[in-house]
Amino acid sequence: MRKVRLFYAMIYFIVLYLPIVLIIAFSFNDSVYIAFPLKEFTLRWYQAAMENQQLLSAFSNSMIIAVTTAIFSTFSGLLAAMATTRYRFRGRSTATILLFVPLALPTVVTGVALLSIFMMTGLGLSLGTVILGHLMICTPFSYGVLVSRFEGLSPDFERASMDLGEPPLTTFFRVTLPLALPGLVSSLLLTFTISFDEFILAFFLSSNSPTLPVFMWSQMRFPDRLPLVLALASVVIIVSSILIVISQRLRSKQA
Amino acid sequence: MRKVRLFYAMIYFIVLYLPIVLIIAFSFNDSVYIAFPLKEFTLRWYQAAMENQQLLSAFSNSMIIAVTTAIFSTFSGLLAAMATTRYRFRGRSTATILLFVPLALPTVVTGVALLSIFMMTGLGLSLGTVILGHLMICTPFSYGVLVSRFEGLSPDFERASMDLGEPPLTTFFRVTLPLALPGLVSSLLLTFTISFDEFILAFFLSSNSPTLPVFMWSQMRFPDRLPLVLALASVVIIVSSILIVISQRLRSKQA
Amino acid sequence: MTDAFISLQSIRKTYGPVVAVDNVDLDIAKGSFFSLLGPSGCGKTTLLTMLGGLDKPTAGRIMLDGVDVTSVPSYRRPTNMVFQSYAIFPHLSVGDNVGYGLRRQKLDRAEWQHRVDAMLELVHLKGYGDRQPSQLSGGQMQRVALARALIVQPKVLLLDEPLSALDKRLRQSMQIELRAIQREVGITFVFVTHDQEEALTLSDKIAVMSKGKVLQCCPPTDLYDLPINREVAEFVGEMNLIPGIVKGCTTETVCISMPSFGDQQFPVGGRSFSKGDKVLVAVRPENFEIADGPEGRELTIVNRAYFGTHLHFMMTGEGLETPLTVSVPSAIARAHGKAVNSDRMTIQVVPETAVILPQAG
Amino acid sequence: MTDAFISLQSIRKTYGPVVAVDNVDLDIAKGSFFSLLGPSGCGKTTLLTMLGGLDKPTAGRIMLDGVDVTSVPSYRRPTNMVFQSYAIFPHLSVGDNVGYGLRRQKLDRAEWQHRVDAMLELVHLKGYGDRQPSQLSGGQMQRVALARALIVQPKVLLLDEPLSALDKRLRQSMQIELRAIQREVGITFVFVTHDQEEALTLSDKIAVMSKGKVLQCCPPTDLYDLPINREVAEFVGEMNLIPGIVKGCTTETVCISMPSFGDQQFPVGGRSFSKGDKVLVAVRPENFEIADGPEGRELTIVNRAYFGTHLHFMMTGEGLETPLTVSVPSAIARAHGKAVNSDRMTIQVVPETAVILPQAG
Repeated sequence: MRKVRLFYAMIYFIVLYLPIVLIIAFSFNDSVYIAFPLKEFTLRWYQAAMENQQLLSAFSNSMIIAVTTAIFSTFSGLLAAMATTRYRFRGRSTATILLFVPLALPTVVTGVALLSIFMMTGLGLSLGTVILGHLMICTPFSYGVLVSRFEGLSPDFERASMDLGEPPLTTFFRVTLPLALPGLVSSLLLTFTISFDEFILAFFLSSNSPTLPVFMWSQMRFPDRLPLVLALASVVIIVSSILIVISQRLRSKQA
Repeated sequence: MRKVRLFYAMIYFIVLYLPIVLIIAFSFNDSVYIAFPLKEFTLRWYQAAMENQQLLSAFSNSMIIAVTTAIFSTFSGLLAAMATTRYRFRGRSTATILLFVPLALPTVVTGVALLSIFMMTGLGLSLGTVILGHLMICTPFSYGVLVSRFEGLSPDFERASMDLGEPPLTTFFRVTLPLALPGLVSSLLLTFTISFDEFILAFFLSSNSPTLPVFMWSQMRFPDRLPLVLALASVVIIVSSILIVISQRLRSKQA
Repeated sequence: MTDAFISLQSIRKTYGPVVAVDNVDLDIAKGSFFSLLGPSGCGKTTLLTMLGGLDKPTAGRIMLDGVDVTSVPSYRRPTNMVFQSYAIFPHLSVGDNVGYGLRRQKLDRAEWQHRVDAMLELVHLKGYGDRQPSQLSGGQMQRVALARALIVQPKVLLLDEPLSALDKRLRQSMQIELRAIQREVGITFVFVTHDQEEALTLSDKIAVMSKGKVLQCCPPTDLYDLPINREVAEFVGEMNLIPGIVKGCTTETVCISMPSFGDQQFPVGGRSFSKGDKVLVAVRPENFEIADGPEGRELTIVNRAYFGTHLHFMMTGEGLETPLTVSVPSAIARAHGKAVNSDRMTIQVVPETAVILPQAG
Repeated sequence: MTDAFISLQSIRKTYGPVVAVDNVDLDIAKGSFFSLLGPSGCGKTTLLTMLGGLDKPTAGRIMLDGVDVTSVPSYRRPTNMVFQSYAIFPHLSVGDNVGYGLRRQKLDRAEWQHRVDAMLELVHLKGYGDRQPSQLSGGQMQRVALARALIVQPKVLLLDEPLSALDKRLRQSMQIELRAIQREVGITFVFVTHDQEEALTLSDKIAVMSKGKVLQCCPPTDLYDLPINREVAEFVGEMNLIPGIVKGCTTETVCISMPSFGDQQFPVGGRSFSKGDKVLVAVRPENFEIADGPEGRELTIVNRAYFGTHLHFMMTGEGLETPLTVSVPSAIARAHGKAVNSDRMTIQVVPETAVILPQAG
């Protein structure tokens, strides 16, 4: 029984990681065709990527959107997590479920709805509209991370601080904030990754300033650009992996 | 402080649910234009949806893919969760992190990689390839749900069963499986929802048998089809919400 | 009554339909070690948090040193609490934890350090100022929590089961230390515990609580020797309750007829009885006498347990609904032979050590 | 030795570099109530799970009723365990829980029901068969776990701190019931506990463990009266350890010079001493005598605690490194005046009740 399971686990990891390995392998392959056997080792796709102005502008759009989204969604998540864990109110568990329902919508639907709203209200499209869309899908994640952090923290810390003479506001800065810190960092990293990787909302809402995933998508029409996309994807894979590992480490440490 | 937070929470929920409310509102609106004021109440978009053959076939594709994905990813997740919680082995926490890393990849990248692999190996595209893609992103969720279930279950139950004379296999069926049941149902519902709502992998890998989100996307080119898409989206919203509420209820009950 | 240092007046606390504290009146003397004793859920911790201002009473008034503090929030109240969880701030060093409450006093660095060091010395943690809380043992955490609360020189120190997380040996030595510190600083301590032994050991006065009410409030010796009713008797130490009926009563003695031990005279002890009252004769296990006197009854041993200094026998006999627990010093038990199960032994009630309680309640 | 019912031979268990059980040899007699006593982490539970086959020893041999069961898995071993967590299957009714182990016997429905009902009656849960585990109290869960293990008629019942989750009152009545059931079914019980009072009360024989080793294995009275070394003495009951040096020794008595109590003669008690040995005179708190005899020493009371039947004094004096704990019956203490802090009191060691231990270890 045990050996069967371990064997299965091995197979599972291989299948899960095969695409990643192939993406990285072909990004160093000196051929526009994605086919075995591999040709010479080359860095030219990376070089091409570095010199592509459209790509660099898409990258900078993605960074602006992801950083802004991470900060605002973490802030919203913090307030929501404090409200639900520090105060008891009727319908608290309902509120928690309601928060997660929008995550269950196909993003195509959310995208269409937001597009209609922005066009209808005459707001138009910009990096700001993408950020608003991303806030909608990232805040529940921030909330989830921070709620589990707050649930692990005894309210006694804040009560002790008040008992020792600190009013609620100073207690927040001297006790609550420092104790929530690992959760805040973890939330920032997670929402940054989600926003950076998101495609559909960005596609619908970004108008003429595409994000990195939208740029990659647009390059798919040209078969000879595939290696360039793979080089780009490899970079994203490495950076995303590092962020997710850091965030998981922080979450397991705080537990 | 408290009132400020509650006020903020209210605003937050309103913003989060505004798109959903608008989608549903306009799906009953007797006009092809998405603009206020609302016109007459109508069910014609729902009727049109019911009669659209392409839509019905996309719906059936989505159902086949989502059901298959849910079953297989839950099975894989079960084996993985048992392996990591019931046996201690070196690198266990590393394995858990590795499982979640693929989730951090932009699905555009995963889609490209899988597309390349399937074309390269001559497998071609079919509903099966979409299912394989969805398994990659759903299994980590199944694993997450089931691991938290197993971690909440004392290994003493299985040890007691063995102590009372049941060998490992009978113990699995008489104790492990019944105890893991709420987690299994929750995992099935969650992965069904994720697969049913997923767009990019389905877009890349579905060839000429589109899923529902891909169908919706394709309709976006025709502005007069928007109300039809909204009617469809409303149905998806309702069904998804019900599934997510059931799944959350099961998860909170098992805790 | 009015000159009490702390005075709780008709305090009531409800959570929705649940009554946590039910019309409690208590007076606590200045400089005393006062304990609230009761099983979990009896409302003792709620009462303590209301004293500390971390919770507001639904009704009633709290007077502290002549001032009405009922609606004063905890951060302006001259009380400090040692939490059951200790609540040592994990992101601050031991020294910063102890000095946490000094911020408002705007001391210079040297004075701050001096005060913190002095307090660490009081709790026997000299030189621990730079350590992190994660490096501390349970007993050390308990002392840091104590030092952190005492440094702001509260008028009252509130302690919420501060010893319950410690193991037996450490708990005993912390009890002694706690009592010593209280004597040294002279602050009024209000101590919450569910451990009757701990309350008996430490307190000047104990209030026994149950279901939100105070049942009895008196010094420890009175609580053990003269419990006011069945509930207190059963909660504080082990107690045998032998049912009986009052047959007659003079100003000095009351004659009680017990189905198990026959008729016996007991001192009245300031209570009043009338003929026909159903009563319980409460006898501590160690207060039975092994003797073949006329009042003795032969009972059967159903269980025998060795507790080191004493042997505990469970005994049944005619007219007894529940077995009696009888504690006999090991030396005396040895003198009476093996005294194993099913052996019979003659014991009697010593009237002077028994308490007569009403059967109801 | 070889005719023991259960025989653990050089059992060793390591987890990586951690030695959980270190070369343990133990013999357990058939039909006895045997306890493994020790603080948490001493290896007692590991030893129990190895007896039950839920864990395999790294080295050594386990003989059960003449058969080597070392590598027999738990589901084929004639032992059953009552888990500390009870591990009542939450998805099965009480009856199905109790009858869980009967599946392999392929009984018909009526016979199955009969066996389950009989077992429920034994543990005083008649009529509870259709209830769900969530409806049970802690004490009832404990009984279901007991019934479920006993129904398969094991040769040995293993109990892993089954009473630790119960409150004090319930624990005492379950102790009595457990002992009664053991007598009724006549099965060998191996009981793990960290509660010395529980072990003393229940057991025929006790093995005291510490850091993976068995320190002493003997009947309860010997354990209390004749501890083999300092660790056992301190773990079982409270013990004062007064340092001294052997001044001389005959076959009958040994003369020990104590800085605190001067020179005194003690019975040798089968041990051997040589002049100059550093020893500890171990005296239970209740074994001091209040007396002004020539052997008496005047000590100062530093703390006084009331324990109902007894007063406990902490006393210091010349030549004492740590304060002595002296327990005096309340009545005797009253006869000696108030005896408050800083008062002086003269006490003496009674040689017959003292045990002489080596200072090391």
